[in-house]
Amino acid sequence: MVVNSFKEVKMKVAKDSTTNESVSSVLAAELTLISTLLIAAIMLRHFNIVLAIVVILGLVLFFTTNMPLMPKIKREQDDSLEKMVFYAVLTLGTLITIIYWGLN
Amino acid sequence: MNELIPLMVIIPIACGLLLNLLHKKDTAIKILAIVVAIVLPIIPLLSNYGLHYFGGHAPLIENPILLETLPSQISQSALAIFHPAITYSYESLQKLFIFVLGIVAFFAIFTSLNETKKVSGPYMFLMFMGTAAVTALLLSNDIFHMYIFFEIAALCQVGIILVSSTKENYETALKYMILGSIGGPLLLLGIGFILGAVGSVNISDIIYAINQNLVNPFSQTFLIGFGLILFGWLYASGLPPFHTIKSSIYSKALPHSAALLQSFTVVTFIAMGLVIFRIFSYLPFLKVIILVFSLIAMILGVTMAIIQTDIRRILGFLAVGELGYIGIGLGIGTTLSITAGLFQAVNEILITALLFIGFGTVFYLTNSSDTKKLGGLITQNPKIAIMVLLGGFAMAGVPPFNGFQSKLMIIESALKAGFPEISIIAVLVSIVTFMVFMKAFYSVYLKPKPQDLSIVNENIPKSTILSIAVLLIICLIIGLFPQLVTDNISPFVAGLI
Amino acid sequence: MIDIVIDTQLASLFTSAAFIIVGLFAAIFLDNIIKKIIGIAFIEEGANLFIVTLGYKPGGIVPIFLPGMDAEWFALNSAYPLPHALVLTSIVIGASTLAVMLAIAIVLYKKHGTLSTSEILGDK
Amino acid sequence: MIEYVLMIIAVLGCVLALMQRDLLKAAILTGINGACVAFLFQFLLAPDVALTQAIVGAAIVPVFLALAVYKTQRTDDK
Repeated sequence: MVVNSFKEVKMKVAKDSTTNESVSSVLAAELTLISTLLIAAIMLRHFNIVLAIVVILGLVLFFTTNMPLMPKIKREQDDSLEKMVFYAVLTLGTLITIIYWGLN
Repeated sequence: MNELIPLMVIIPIACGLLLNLLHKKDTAIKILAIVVAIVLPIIPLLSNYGLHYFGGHAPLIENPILLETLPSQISQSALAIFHPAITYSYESLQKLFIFVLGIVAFFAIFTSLNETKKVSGPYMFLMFMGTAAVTALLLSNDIFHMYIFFEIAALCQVGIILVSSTKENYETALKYMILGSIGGPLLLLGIGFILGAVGSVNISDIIYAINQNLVNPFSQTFLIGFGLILFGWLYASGLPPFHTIKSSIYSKALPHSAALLQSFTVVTFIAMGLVIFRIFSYLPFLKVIILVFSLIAMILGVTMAIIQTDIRRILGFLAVGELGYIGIGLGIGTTLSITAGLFQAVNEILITALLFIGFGTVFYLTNSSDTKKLGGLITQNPKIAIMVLLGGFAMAGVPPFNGFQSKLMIIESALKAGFPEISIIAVLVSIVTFMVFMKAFYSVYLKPKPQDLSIVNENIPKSTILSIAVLLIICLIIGLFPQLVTDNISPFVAGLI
Repeated sequence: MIDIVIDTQLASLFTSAAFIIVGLFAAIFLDNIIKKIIGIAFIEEGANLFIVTLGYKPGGIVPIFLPGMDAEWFALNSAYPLPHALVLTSIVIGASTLAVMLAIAIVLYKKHGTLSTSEILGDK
Repeated sequence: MIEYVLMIIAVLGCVLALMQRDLLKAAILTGINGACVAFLFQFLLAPDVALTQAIVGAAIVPVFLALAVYKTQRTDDK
């Protein structure tokens, strides 16, 4: 399944720019993202071990089903003002909500 | 010589205003700029540690004669201890950072004077003004004063982008200003909440009020204030969700001003981060929040850097990713880790400045920074290529450079604090950083030269080569003798916890 | 039922909240650059109003110490002057930020011929 | 009593300013809003801030906005 999705990435990237370099960089980015996020999820064990296991399993499931993640992330992180403002306001809302109601 | 403390801010501001007046007198501007740029790193070395009260208004308790004439509800209460004036506090940490900032400012101004054909007064003004603003951020012991200079620094950064005539700089500047106008007033609002709870904006007073239980630090006023100030900090330092705009700002500025801009960002990150840490360290979830944002910054910064094709953008994202290391140092929150984080901040200012100036020579030579269009430049200038390669080694953490020492300290402190996962991520991210750097290096210097690549400027100015070499030597010295830096940091950190 | 007496201070806090909310709405959702900038000016005004309101004292006097006043009475009755001093600075900063943004907007209008943010500041 | 009226006018002014299709009207309404806030500062016992706000909020900001509108276009075409 994972290998298949790598092939898919290769196909997708190969369409717009036909250099080996960009294919390999997207793959490397994908691997880095997945491995770092999984390792970061292990850190939840300091709060609650069950939560950590559930989150890791959820992440694995999420990664295997939506495998070519990097193109999506790149699309979300582009330079248009609307997306930047959207993420800024989303972060502000989450921060205030968590700090005000969550941890009291 | 305590009088020198305000001069660290006043001299660059005065020089900037003077340079603006000397419009079109090129040699005068050049000489004045170089002289003041040399003076900038020297003042912090000469000045003594201490506090400076503006207008001489010391706390009432230090003036018993005045205290007697006041009503008893003032002289008996905490008001007698509170600071009535804007206070600058100058310690070993401020000395170190102002010195490093001065060095980077000197090399940025030095190279820009030699690379740009027309010396522009306003450009020099913005550079000096930004340096002054960031210095004031470091020195100030007052959250409102910090907000003012934070806004001035933001305006200077926008100005620097506007002056460097690159493609689409106006669009990026307007985006940054709109985001900043959402972040800035919210920071002001957070300061208002803290002011409403404590009645003072001086940081020592706020900490005193919290420690003496004069206010309830878990009240919702304080929590909202904390959230808004934290949001302002995220905007100021370019942590996610502001990493895209920050990296695009670096890529739209001219390379030497990008070197200065990133040092502004790092210093702002440190100054405001330490203030947040000092005031709110009683909150149990503060460290978790800082850790989460730094980890996201590291992961997103490095993964986005891999898939870019513009070298300046790659460096911009890498610079954001490296900020995550400093954040991790703050977030773990032990003495060793904070020392390591601040050490990493010093190293990052120097190394990223080196890389921006070094890769900037490519932009200077060919007027292009797209990796697809570049190649084979090692024959043009092998000396710079080797020095940039060594700079990349320093960034990735290869011994004997300084990046190795600070990253080792961060990994060690994470292991000691019981977070082995963080150290694994740190190692992984630094390996990927190295890979990204080598990819950029290969496609700029090593791969065969494309046919349509035209060289605009034949020779790189000697001053640029000199700046890169000196920065590299400083990196090497700090790498070999890390005590030079850590000895300045550790007394401050010991006072912090 | 809780009785909430809407006095001047509370009402003016609500006003500043309304400014900030309207301003944030404009800065996020409106498409025209000039209107976005007007919204940003409103956010700044709301923050200033909030801070000045903190120093208000119901039934107090203006914090100017005139000769002949009793110091103790003055300390009990005057409004808190520190927020006023802070707001003076931040009003000026707000105005200068606004001026720079308007200048950039004019340059961008000359380049693109439109004031729509989605066309000027979208991804390219 | 008059301060409550001023608050209502200020909030209405800022909503109305954002609803205008004519940007010049929006600029003038911003000025009304700024003047109301200046009066409010006076009622909140801050005459020094009120003076600054009266100059900046009621005169300088609307003039800047009007200049920007004059240099660009007058209508907000959706």
